[in-house]
Amino acid sequence: MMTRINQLPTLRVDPTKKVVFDYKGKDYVGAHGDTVATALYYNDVRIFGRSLKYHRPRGLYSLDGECSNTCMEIDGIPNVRTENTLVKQGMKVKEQNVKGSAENDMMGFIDKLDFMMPAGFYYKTMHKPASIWPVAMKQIRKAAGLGVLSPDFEMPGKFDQIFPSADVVVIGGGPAGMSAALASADKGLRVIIMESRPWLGGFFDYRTFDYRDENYKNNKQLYSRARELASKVESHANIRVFTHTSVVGTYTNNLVTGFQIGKDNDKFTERYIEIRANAVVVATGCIERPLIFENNERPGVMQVGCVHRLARTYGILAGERAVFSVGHDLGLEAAIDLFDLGMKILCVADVREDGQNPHLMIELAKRNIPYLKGWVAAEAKGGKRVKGVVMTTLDGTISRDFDCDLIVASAGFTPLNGPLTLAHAKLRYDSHTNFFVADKMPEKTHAAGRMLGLEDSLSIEASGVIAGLKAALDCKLMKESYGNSDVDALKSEIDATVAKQKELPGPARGSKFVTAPVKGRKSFICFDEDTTIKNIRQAIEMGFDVPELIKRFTSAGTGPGQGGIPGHNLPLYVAKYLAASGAPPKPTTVRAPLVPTLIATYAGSKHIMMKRTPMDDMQRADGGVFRKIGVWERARYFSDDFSCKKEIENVRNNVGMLDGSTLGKFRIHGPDALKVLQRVYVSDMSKVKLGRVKYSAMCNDDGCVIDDGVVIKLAENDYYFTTSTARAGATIEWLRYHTRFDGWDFYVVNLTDSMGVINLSGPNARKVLQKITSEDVSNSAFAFSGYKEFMVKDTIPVKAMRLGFVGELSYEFHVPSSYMVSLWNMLKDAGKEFNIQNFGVEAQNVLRMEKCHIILGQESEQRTNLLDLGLGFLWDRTKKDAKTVGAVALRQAENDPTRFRLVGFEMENNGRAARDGALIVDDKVRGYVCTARDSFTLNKAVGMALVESHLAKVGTRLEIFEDECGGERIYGTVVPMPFYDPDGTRMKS
Amino acid sequence: MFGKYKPMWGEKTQLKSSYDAVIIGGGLHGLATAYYLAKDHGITDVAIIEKNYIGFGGAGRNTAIVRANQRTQYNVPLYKEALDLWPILTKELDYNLMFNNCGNLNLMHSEAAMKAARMTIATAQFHGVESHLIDAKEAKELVPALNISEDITYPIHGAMFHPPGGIVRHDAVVWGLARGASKFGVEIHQQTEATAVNTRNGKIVSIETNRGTINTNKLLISAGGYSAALIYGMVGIKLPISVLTIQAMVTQPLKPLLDHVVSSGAYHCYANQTLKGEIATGAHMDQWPNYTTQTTAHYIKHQGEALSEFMPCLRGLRFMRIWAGLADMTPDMAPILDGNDHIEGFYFNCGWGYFGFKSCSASGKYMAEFMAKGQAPDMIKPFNLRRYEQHKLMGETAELVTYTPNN
Amino acid sequence: MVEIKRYSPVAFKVSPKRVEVRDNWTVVLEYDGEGQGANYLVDLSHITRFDVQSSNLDAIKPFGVTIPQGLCESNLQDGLLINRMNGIQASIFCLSGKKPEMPSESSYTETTEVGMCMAIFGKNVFSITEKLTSLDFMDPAKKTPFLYQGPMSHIPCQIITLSRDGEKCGIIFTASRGYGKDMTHAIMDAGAEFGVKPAGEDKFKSWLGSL
Amino acid sequence: MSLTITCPICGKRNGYEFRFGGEDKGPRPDEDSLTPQRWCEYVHLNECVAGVQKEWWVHKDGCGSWFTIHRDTVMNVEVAKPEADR
Repeated sequence: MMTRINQLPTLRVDPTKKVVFDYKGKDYVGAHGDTVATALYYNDVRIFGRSLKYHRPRGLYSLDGECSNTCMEIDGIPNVRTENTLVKQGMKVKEQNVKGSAENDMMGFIDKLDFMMPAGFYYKTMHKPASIWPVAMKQIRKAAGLGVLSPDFEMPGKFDQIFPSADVVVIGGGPAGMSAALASADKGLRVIIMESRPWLGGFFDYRTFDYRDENYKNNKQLYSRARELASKVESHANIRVFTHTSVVGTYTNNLVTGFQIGKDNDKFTERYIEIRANAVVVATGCIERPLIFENNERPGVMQVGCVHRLARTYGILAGERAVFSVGHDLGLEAAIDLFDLGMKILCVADVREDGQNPHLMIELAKRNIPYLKGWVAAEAKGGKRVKGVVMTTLDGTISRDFDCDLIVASAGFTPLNGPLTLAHAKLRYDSHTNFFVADKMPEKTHAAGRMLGLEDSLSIEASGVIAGLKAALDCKLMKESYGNSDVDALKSEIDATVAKQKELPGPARGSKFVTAPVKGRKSFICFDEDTTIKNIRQAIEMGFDVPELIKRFTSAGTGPGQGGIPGHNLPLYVAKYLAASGAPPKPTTVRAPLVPTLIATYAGSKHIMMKRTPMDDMQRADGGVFRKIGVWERARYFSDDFSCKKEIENVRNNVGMLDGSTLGKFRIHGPDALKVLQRVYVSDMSKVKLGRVKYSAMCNDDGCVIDDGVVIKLAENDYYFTTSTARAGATIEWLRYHTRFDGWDFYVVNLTDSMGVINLSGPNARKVLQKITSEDVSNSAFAFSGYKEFMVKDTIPVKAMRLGFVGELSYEFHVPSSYMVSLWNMLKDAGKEFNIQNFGVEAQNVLRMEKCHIILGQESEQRTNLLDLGLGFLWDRTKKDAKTVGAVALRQAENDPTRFRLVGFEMENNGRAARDGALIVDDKVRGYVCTARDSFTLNKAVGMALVESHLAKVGTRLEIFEDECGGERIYGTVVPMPFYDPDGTRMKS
Repeated sequence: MFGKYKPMWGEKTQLKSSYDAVIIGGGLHGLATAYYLAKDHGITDVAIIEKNYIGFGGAGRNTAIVRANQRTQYNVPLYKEALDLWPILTKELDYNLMFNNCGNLNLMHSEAAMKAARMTIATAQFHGVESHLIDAKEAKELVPALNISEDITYPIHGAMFHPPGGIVRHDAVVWGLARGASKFGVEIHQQTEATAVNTRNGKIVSIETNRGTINTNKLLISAGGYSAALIYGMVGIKLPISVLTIQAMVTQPLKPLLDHVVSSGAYHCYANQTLKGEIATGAHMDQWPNYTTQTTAHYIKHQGEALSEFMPCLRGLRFMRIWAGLADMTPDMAPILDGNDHIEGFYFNCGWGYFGFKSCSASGKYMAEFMAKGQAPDMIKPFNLRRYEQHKLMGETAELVTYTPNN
Repeated sequence: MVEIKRYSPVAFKVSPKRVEVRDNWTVVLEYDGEGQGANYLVDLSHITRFDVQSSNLDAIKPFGVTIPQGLCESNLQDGLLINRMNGIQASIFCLSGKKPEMPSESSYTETTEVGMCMAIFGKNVFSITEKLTSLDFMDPAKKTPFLYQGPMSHIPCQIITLSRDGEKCGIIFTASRGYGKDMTHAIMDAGAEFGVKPAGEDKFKSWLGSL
Repeated sequence: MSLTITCPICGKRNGYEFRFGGEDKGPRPDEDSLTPQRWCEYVHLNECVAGVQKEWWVHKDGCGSWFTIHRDTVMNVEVAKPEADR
């Protein structure tokens, strides 16, 4: 265990609060506020994992989770970024992708075989002979992948989601972001600020460098300035702060998504956040651009921010003897600060020829830290961790060796442009900052802070204020409700702030792209995928000359680090290699999520939303077996016998009740109501009579049937109609769509859920009905296709129809949903003496099939038209002026002999029913079985099939090919439809 | 051991003023057609005109799934042949396409879906394609990660198991075909944009590009999602196509977990594990036309919700990257392969929707024959454009259409 | 004999303390353990609602109350809440709990049974709704009461914001009746961390009275 | 990408509340002498514009109205009506 410097004012850990966690079966102690990574480092763990391809040892590098090397399994969850995860009491932490341990990995020898694995080597090997490939593939699969997940893994924790609204979203809680948030919020706007670390402060947070305010007075240090801003932000009534919140996506129209990791008191483990804003400020700052040299990822090589933050934020000195190879002032500042904290700095090499902050140069000199201008690290020495470094001049002519345990390496900065590019900013290479900067910003989006290349603290803050004010202006220009009165004042305030910022230092010059003068066999450009600069050269020589293609070919940047390590260097390297072409560096594409995001987090707290009929509870109590059908839960069976024999027989012989509440139900009224019906129904709807039920169908423009149902005329231009369950939700849209150019005056009300529907069917149905109403329901008073409205017990209003879907005497009652249970119970009570029973959807399916009544989607598919189904009698071809939907297609297709026809068939030789979906064939497929069952009623197997028209004649033998028939065919014969009660006596009497 | 690193598909060359055949679109179908024109028909004086770089479009944006369990008898044989071609192409091209024939498991979530699957399976078996209906328990044995409990939005009733399907390394197909075609002398011109098509007396005579005019009597447009706009814009033929954006994503890499491709129509979700260990999973499409390859917050969240339900162990996994491509959808979910009809010498191959990857080898083979002979081979005759005005939709989808026929 | 009763699509897992039978509905006036000052969820599925449609909507004054002119504006007057849904259509909620006579004009349709109806009120209402919908209830461009026609927990709803004022914050919403059970569950789940409680009609009335 | 659509009734909303209803092809053609080609064009064929097009949408999760907007299919954003169309 190391000693922690625990008196620093910048600390974010509380060393007095111990956190005990388990690492590979042993207890380790960290401090409250530690990440898993810092806690392990504090406990002398140096090798965190092994690399994907070569199994090279890897350790802490950036401390911000930009590569997969420090991913571990935590509490059973694979690939957790230890650098971003706070350590918690009792956590179980394990290393990944190692055979043995990360320290002693038996696969480590692969590192020596890299010569066998040039870029794209997979494509050229392992397929000759072909039999070798399946074997090789198995080995590749085993070797690939990082973490392990068990198929029965249950994700612990509570996941949640919020969709807050805001005027301005500020991405990044550093000095620029906080300044922006305050500027917008002070203008009365609703602001949300999102910061990925658990606290606001950004890159001021750990620095003790001098901060001077605009009057160059009140000298303080940067970290205390950060805390001052943070407390203003946190206490501002208009600002909502989300810390420990990573932004993962930004989209057009200012949609921002992210996720927040729950703190100790939060009710969630993680929650998904999706914000629709009116304006966005992006102030995400920079990460460091890795320095490329031999073994540049050896444990003990770290970036400046990593070493500096380990010391200042966590109180841990990363090494005892350090060599710096850097390209920016923050590197110099870190060397000075770390020297003061007790680290031995052997030398600071700087690739820059000039541009250093003179103040820092003096401080370096004061401390006698050797400074090597124009030098760079060429090779890290040491097997499992750094033992030394070879430093050279940029041209490689002079070199010097150092013994050290820490190489602090950082080539420069790279802005975190992700939130801009995801929202479709176009990037341009800027040679002054050596950054990719946004050429064209997304609408109502403003960048601020270091990502613009600014390094001066006042300038950074000012850029934040400007961005915040501009965002405020966007909002005020968008919404009148904010009042346009102060728009002009705001504009001049922006101008004034911009003018003032111009007096401050502008973007700093970025260090040039340099690589150490080495061959690059072990100079890694992408740590996740073990891609070296040598691999990149190979790819380019093979014709892959665009960074995006090189990425695909070499995998560079496709690992869990989301391109954080290679994102900037790859385009720079390619441009340098293809310098002759003169093309500027082209960035690779950044993709969401900007940091890896748990599937559980995306799922949030999604609820399953299903509709239930008013009868739901009662039918469950009656033993209903429910199925989710479309948006509804429906009782499909009422026993475990899925042939539904009892249910069917009871309807045929006694009486049954079915819950038909899911049917679509509508009222259409208004002066043009009839015209609308004429447009969408194929029949002549002017012929619908009061007191009668009219069955008809709707087609689409192809003439294919999309819906069928009944229409009842309530009064002149006032109708009640039903649709199939599946179409209920789309019916009003359909009506309005097909009349959208007509300007008709009509009104539709969706009454689907307001009416429960009870289907009472069977020879005893009338007897049951008679018991609950005094209404005359005799066959003459209430005949087949009749419609009646009456009250039951003077209380329940009922719309009753005489229908016959199942082929028996049958009533359909539409009653207010709240009364449905009562009516059902009354019928059940009344039907007791007739052995009334429930029947479900499947029984209905068989009953109606025996009667050859169709169900859309079962006897039809996308291309089945009205005529194919034999429903041509519904179509009134005389009403051309109605422009009935589907009529044109029906007219054009009606004499086409190649269309399918719906036929009824029975199985030959008393055979069992063919299975639904079986094919009708000869040497080709000629049709298929829609529905077929062994009919208990008819005592034979019957069904309906769609077949080519030459097979449609009664008496035709159908050759049926079923799945798994092993070449054995079964046979049926086309018979007249319907099979049951062909005259309709039962239904009509 | 790997020799020198030389360009895989020829050095960059000058564009000639004339070719025997020109193909607009350096994607899978264009490359495959060029390859077969050269290999099977000796037509090697071919230029592929690619606006971006080869494999820029759908070729590089799919989830690499291959299968032959389509719904109708016209489609099954075509896809079967495409599936059979992967090992053959690996050998012919001497390029490892990494065909992993792990089998596809298409989940069914209702009795009605089981019936629909039965028909598809019967059709497959009738055409000699292996495919079986299995129940939920059997599905779980194949894919232990499945949640076969009742308490999810779409409980799993069973699955259609199609062992010969699997995944192919999509980029390898692009590069392998490009190398193969280029060996025969086909020229691949990247960063070259076709701007106009010139006809005379109803015949193709030349095309204009940003690098000059090319004379040719045979032109194929097979530009994936961009085909419909190009064909209407340059040739004036309107197509029954809606170009939709389709999205897919991958998780962090993982040791082997999924041994088969799993897909679910109800959840609008399909998933497989790549050789690198990532779970690649694709989502539904935005149902309105788009040429954007931007992704949406909506779909990655939807995917999280869906996977959480039917493969809940994946909740512990992280999405790493989402991307989008274009799918040119037809009303009947079947492609349009046509030519030499509206304009002599003009061919087009489009409307593959999201089936463009799995079909490319066979489509290239038959389009090449079509272009070489001027007559559509029997295999692709049914895929003509005129079927829509003849009310003969192909029936690849059974779903009743809603609203307008084009969504 | 079967007793004639009307059932709400919404059921809470708490026992009612006081009930009243009204027009065959068993209306819960108070639940056990309601207390004071919490966030409350009240089932209003029994209150009478109407749909009114006309190409000349401005000429209609339902029960003497004016239909607001502006799209998606609402008007709360004498316990009657009227919401302008579009150019030709308005919804009417009879919040007083009394059932008015159905107007005789054909432009009206009673829609009481079409939807479940609930009120949520208390200081955390909008912290609960932001977990279920992206609709912006705090949009400064809107003046209470106002109507949203949009999704909550993926289900299309009519949501009327009655107050955005501290403890009085509250909304009334309807969704298809069939979603009663799952919608209740979604709201109770989202509201759990804010201690949302089922409450009876009396609690609703006193809130309504305070507005 | 995150489409918002301005509903004439409800204002600007999340695009997923809406359903696309096709390119604007004008009113239904008259049925007399309608050829299969012309019918097919009206029902099935699209211009597939890569750029701004006028198209139909319905606010399915909201007020239910049908209306047209102009949208740039390349960026997937709603745009202002072009001058000629006002």
